[in-house]
Amino acid sequence: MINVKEIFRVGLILFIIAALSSLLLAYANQVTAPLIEENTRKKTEASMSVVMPDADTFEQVENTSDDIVEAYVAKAGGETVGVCIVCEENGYNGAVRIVAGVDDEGKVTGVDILSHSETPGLGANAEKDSFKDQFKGKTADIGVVKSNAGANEINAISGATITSRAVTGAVNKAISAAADILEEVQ
Amino acid sequence: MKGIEVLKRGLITENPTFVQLLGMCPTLAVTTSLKNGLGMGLSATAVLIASNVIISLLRKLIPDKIRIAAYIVIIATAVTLIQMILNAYLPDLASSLGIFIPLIVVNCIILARAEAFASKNTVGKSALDGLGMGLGFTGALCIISAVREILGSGTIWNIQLYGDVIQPASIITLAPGGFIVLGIIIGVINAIKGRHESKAAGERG
Amino acid sequence: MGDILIAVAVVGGLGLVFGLLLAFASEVFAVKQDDRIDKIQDALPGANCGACGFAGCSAYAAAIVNDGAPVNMCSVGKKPVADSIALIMGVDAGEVAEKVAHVKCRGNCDVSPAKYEYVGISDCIALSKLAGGIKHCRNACLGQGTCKTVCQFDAITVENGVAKINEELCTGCGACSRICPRNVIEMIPKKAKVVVNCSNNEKGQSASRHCKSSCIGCKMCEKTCEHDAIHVVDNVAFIDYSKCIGCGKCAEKCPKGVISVKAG
Amino acid sequence: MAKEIISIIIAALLTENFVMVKFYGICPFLGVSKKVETAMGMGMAVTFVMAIASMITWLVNHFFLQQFNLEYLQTIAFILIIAGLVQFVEMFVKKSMPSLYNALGIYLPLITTNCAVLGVTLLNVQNEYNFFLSFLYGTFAALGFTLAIILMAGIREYLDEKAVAAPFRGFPIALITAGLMAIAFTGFSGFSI
Repeated sequence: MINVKEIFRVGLILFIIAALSSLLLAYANQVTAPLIEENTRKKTEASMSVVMPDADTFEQVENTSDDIVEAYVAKAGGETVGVCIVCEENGYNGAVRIVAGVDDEGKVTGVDILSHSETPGLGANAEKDSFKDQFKGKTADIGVVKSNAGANEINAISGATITSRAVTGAVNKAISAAADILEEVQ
Repeated sequence: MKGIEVLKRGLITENPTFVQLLGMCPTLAVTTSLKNGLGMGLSATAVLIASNVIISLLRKLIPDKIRIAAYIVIIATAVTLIQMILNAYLPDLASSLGIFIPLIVVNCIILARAEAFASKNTVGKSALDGLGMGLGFTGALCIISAVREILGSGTIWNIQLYGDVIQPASIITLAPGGFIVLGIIIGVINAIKGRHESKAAGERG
Repeated sequence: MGDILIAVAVVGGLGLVFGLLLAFASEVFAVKQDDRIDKIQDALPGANCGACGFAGCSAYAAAIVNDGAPVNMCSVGKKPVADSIALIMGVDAGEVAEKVAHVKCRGNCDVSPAKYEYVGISDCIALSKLAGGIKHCRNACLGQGTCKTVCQFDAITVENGVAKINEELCTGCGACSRICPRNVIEMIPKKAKVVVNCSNNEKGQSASRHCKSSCIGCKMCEKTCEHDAIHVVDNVAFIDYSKCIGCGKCAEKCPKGVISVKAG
Repeated sequence: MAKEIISIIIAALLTENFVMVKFYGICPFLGVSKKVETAMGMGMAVTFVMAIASMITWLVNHFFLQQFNLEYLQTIAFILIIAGLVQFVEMFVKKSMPSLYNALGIYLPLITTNCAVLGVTLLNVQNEYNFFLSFLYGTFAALGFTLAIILMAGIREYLDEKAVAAPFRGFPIALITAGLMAIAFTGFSGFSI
């Protein structure tokens, strides 16, 4: 009744297809993973010099909390001028990874978006300077409002409150982590 | 069927978006600006050609029972591979197209073409079909996204159109606007087509 | 290298598991007799017109195999299709009852003038909702050609405000008859010789006031017929084609010329 | 925990409704929403597939992919699981519920490319839900899809297409209807516990 041989033949073919596919992907991953990491590092470095224009070197230091992904101490001529924190927060469509620069007074020097998968045209507008530059000079516990931002508040991107909140949340995490790291370094 | 006809079918007569109504999810999700529409369309075209060719090559080897599973694995592999290669060697392009690529796996146009065309036709024709359908998809996305960008953001290709004079209707870029714009565009296309047909009929009669 | 092997093992393993599961399921859940349904579906014209009385060609195909529906119901494909289905099913095809659409109205613009000027969309259903239609007779063909748009075979034209069937092109699918808001299109046997060309069910006086070529329900035809085949029901003549022999005597007697004998 | 469960349910059903807000699963939503009965069938099929897919993908992800740092295989592994499941369901329905099978037609195999299914499995990973929450989110996201498709079918059943201008009959009017429904759904945004 039940054709065992046929069942195994079909099972085997799908096995071969799946195995070959994953073989190809695993190989491609091995080849490309270091390159991708290199690209990511380069991008992070480039972003860091944008958010912390005063610094010339960045030294990676140990993470002080699980909230953040990476932490760098920014130096200008050997002198510590601040820290750059890479951290993530879930946005509308997944993690939004940002790098934030915080100077030694706890003020934000700049924010840049490293990666995200927000809705193009809406949440993706977080990449625009007009949004990112709002964070400059802000201190801990930044708030998000729809319009007419106050002293320590920023205006949300229209139609993308969740993304705006995610970026702000990440920046807030970065600010509090930066305080700890600065304390340790000094 | 001639090659040209295969192409024309994808572009016009069986346009995947306006006629077959396939791949609606990415269509509605990314057509908020012209740049996105074009990016998604071209990425999907690349994957469509690749998957059509591979599936057409393997069409005699894959048993009927597992064909969908096999096709989708092949498509997912192609997509992941393209994503990896872009990320590694063309990081700039990857950062502008990156977000669309994972969406392509679940674009039903790709599986639909694999199932309806590539599994029954030769490699050359399947590649052409992929090209035609892909370009048809791209064209449709460009039309929809241009309309939505102009009305919803007041820009075209990120260039400001009317400055502060007119406040654009941002609902057009949100979910409801996506549905409504697409509905109206298809309606208009139907109307134009209807006029053509009745004209043709008039000439005949 | 080890990483690659694990990757292959995991995804390959998934492939193997699902491959086996699917192959096993396809054996266990195999649907019998499937191939005959497919074959019949291929043989059918695929117009999905519903003339057979089923939801579409595939529903008809399934009904033939599963419920023993007759093989000669497809009036679009006619005899050749019935023969090929009969061959698949191994039965005798028999005769296909061919039908043809017939418009039971001659109330064109000359004999039944318009009540008002209509400028709305060209659609009978829309028109029928506006003050009871454009003609005085509430049963008359509205002439906007909704039947024409549903006809897949280009068999209908609208002439002088009344739909006209091209019997050579008509396949008898009945789509027009179903869409017509006035029920003015009747499906009659293709062999029928005598037809009634009116469906006005008003009493004689108002009927003739509303349309010059209306049946007035005088029952002259009923009295003339020797085969009990024509009757006045609801003030309008109606032919029972199972009894009509096509002698045409009723048509000769009709004072309004509403009954006619088809040419050929 | 209870609060988290309730907020997941609200988000999945209303505020982040898969069809109306997130644009997942539009093809079956438009294709199989002409009759309430078939819409219900489609909704149930999707719910079944999504609930099971959520569980299996969680297990595979947790015990294999994360264990061996194979996150880059997520898409291919998940889609393979979904495709296998869908085809299994297809065969099962064909055998035991032929009328439902006829009604769902080409859309059943297309659940494979119903982005809602892949979307929910990837979202489960992203949100770091545990086994139970993954199952919950999968089920309620699918029920949200079912809700939207049944509402849509209800509207389309009563919609007298004869009264619609000819070029807009069929899909265009359905899309516009969906747009109006989506506006209604935006009314839920911000509703949370």
